[in-house]
Amino acid sequence: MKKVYGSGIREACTYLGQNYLTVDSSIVDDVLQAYRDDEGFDYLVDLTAVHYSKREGTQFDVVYILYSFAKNTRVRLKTQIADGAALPTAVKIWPTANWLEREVFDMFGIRFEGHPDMKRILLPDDWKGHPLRKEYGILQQDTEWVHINLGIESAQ
Amino acid sequence: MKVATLLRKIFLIDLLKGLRVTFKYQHPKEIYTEQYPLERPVIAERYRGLPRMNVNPETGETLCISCDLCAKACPEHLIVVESERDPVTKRKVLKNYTFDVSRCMFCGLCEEACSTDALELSQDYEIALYGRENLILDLKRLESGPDTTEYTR
Amino acid sequence: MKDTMLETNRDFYGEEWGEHGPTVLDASELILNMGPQHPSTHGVLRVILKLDGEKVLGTECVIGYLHRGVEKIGENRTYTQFAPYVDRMDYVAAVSNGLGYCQAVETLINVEAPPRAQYIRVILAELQRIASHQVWLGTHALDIGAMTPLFYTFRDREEILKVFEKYCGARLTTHAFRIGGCQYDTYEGFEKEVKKLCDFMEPKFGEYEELLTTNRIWVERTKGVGILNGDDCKALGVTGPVLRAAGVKWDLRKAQPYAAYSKMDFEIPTGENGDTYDRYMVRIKELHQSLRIVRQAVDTLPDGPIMAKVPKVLKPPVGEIYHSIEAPKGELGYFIVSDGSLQPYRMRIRPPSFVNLQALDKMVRGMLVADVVAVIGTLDIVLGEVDR
Amino acid sequence: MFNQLTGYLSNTTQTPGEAANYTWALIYILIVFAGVSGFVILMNWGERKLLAHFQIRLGPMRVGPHGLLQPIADAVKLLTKEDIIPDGADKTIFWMAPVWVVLTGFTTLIVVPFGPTHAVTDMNIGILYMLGISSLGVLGIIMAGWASNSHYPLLGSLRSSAQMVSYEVAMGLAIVSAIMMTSFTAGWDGAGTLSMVKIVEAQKLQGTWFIFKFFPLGFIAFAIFAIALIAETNRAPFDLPEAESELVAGFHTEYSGLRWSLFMLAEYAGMFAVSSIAATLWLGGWLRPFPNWLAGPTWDLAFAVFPGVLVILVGVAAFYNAAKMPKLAALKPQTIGLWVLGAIVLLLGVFLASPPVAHRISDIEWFVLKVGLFMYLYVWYRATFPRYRFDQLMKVGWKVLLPIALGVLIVTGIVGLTPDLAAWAKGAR
Repeated sequence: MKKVYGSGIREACTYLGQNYLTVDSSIVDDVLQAYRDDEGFDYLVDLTAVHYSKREGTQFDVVYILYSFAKNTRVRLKTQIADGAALPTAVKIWPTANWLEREVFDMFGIRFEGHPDMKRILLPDDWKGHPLRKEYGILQQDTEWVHINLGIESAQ
Repeated sequence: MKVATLLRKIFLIDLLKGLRVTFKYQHPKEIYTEQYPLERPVIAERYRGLPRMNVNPETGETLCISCDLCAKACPEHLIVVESERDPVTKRKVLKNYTFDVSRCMFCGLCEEACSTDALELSQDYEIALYGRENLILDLKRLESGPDTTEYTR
Repeated sequence: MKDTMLETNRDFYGEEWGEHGPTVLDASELILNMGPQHPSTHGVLRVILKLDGEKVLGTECVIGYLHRGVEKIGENRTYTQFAPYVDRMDYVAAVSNGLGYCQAVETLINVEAPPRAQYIRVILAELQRIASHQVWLGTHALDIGAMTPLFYTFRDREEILKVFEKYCGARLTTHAFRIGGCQYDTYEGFEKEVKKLCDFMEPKFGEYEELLTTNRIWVERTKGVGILNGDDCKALGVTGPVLRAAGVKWDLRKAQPYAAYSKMDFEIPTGENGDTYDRYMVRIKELHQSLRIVRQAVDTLPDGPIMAKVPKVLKPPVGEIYHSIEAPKGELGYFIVSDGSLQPYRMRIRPPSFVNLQALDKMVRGMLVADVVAVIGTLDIVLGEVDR
Repeated sequence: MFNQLTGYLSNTTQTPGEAANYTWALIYILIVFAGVSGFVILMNWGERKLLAHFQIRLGPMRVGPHGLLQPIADAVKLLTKEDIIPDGADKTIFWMAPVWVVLTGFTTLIVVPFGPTHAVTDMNIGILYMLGISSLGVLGIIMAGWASNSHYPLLGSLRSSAQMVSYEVAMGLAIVSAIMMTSFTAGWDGAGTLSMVKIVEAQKLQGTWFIFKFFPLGFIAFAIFAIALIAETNRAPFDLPEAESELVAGFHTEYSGLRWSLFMLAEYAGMFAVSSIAATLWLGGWLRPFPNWLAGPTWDLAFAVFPGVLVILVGVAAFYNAAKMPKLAALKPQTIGLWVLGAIVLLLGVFLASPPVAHRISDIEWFVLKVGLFMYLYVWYRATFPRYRFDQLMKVGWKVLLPIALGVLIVTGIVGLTPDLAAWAKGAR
């Protein structure tokens, strides 16, 4: 199940019956490609991120959830990157990643290199801030944007 | 088989079948519409509607013991329980209780949290009012129930 | 906002689309803004169509008009408190959302709901699937121009909603399940009523079919429209009836059974061509299969408690889990990261509609405007779930 | 003048136009205009009510008894609505389009034969005139679509024009086969006619409605026309130009208030006009059913009174419903309204059924009944069928209807000429 990829693989374990694998951000592309081609994980279930604001250096966990129709198993692939760093895109491996990566960019501000259309998806294009980061409060909003575009003081 | 399909196609059987269904439903007894203010729907017993504070039917005192569990359970934090400690009995006494129905999503978590059956989501569903501020209910309105609405055209 | 839209989509719109809209009427290409206020984009979806006459050259979806930040809310509510919010994502299938969420949290805290609760969950979730498919059928038919099925399906769905109301007190945003089981036990006469409901439903499905299945207009409008084959589906992550219509026999209820589905006997209907007609047929067959499951579950409904032992204050251990269920629209997944506190550290929801909507562009390229409407309908999207 | 006014009352052979009786022609124009407008109002209510019943709904119920005053309420609403002309619209054409559509819609009606003498005029090219004018209506639609300077109306109007052009061919061929049938009338020496009145007379003389002539040829031609007329009036399942779920509202997306209501008026007037062509050509126009089977003056009287009796029945139904109304204070005005309505309808029915009146105008009543049948079909189709796609619509028009119409035309000609041919062959031998 777990493949040896040199020192890139940090951790591979099972929690509550669910397998996951932590890899270095530099080899994420190769591992994903290998998973699809060699292991038959032909379905990218989800692509998301988690923000660990208290962690030094690599603040973000980007999570890929893969599924194989043939084996009926799911695997989670995690990689850690720093704020402002970019990851290679997975669009060329699974087209699904297109909107999912856009959503991650929208919500966390993580860029994906080589993505065909890297822009916000759920929020307005010129919105400031990335709401799912931990420092972004739940009542916080881009007041300036709301004021200009909606003509009201607050959307709440 | 082939001929049958062809014949069916020529004689528009597929279309006539659909026409029959709609024709059948023309009968006035099939009408499903409820003439709302005249006919009122039957509300299920468990329906979660406008909140109500129950009082002890004998003494008229509130059943609320100001435990604050409902306020803690509420996902929208819209319940405010104001209480003070009675200097004599050392028990919490309810001073005021506000329930902001304008933000309520009627999930029923407060009702479940209540340990004395004081707070209850009643079966009143006609809760539209003029103005949001009228939807913030205080203890008095929660106990007296909603103002009954009469429909006269 | 409009201007910035144009700015970022300069290459999509072409240069002649200036600041004030199309001053030059280009004879070769037409940009058509479908939505966000449009009768058949099922809410507030905005599709920008690039047309040649009526032929679609390309599309771009603009979503987010209904974004409410459900994931952020999830990080700021306790596990119990978040449950009613998930009902509001896919609001035509609230029970399924709640089921998925409760299952996910139960996996996280390693608790299993008692059998009776599992069965009740299955019954309600399948009734909800029927209701959701009925809403889909009605609106889809309306998109294609048949008005009447909408009213028939909504009438029949009403009976299901009545059962929901009696069971849990709400019709649409039910909040039917709690973590660890169900809050409510069945009411008196529940089994009888559900069985009666099944008997009532069966002939109604026949009526929908009489109105549509063989109708030549319906067949012409749907056959060969919006084809998506199995490989495309997998690559685009499309799940649910859309995937099954492409011939892939995959259903999470069978592949990774949850609740009491492992004890149920049912089939997975599949299509062959992956066109709109097949998707219609798959969903119609699913209606029958759902009835079958409901009947079985009601017949074998076990006695016992409905709530497992779950602490009043829910504090899951540190860890993360992904759990998904087969919602009426496809795979609905919850990825929950717990840091050991009262609230989830990260609450990711994998909505089927969001991922399925991505396939729109591939499905409508080269088709006509009328097909765009049919394809949006056949994808069965709910904008509450797309935008969350 | 006075002579003109009274003289015509006893005239039972000519339409006012033919008799050059301008006063009565004017009166007829007004009657037709008012009558069709009233019909549109009634139809507006009727369609909503019928459609609602097909769809297990109630339809309008609140304004007046059973929502009968709803069209009037709607009309008031539409008239008082703000009249919006889009910013980039071509104002002149935008203004002209609805007027044009209404004009063409109503102009066609002057040759419609409500009875042997009840038409504004009878042209010898009546049917041609009707087709010609009604196809001019598409110009108004294109004008509306173009002038709105918006994409949806533009697409809608283009669809409309293509649709009208292609369905007119099949429609025309079906009409030709009916006209051909008129030429087989004994004593007309093989000369057919294009006059609307004469076409009905031909059916009277031949003793059969053309729908039953050379069965099933007449029926097929009628069916083709029945399909084409739905397409011609842009009604479901051929309502592509206004395809609500695709093009929002098609060519009248940008219209509001009065202008929009003009489009609706024109649509219903167009429906009336096209249905009246169908009724004239195949259903025997003003002729009563079963002229041969149930002949004789008694039956004549019975059939003349019949429409009036129908109206009386409607009145009775109104009374019955009024008696059945729930006794609620809120419903009192409605109940009273229903009683009054029942009384009015009953009186109208008695008036229509009284033999002198019935004899004079029963043909009008029969004609309107036949057109009403088409209206019912319109609504029934709309309630049942999905909408065709644009290319499929074209396919049906050109690849299905047109060949069949051509075939029917040829076969009709051959069948019709067979007796002559046989006679000729005999003579030649």
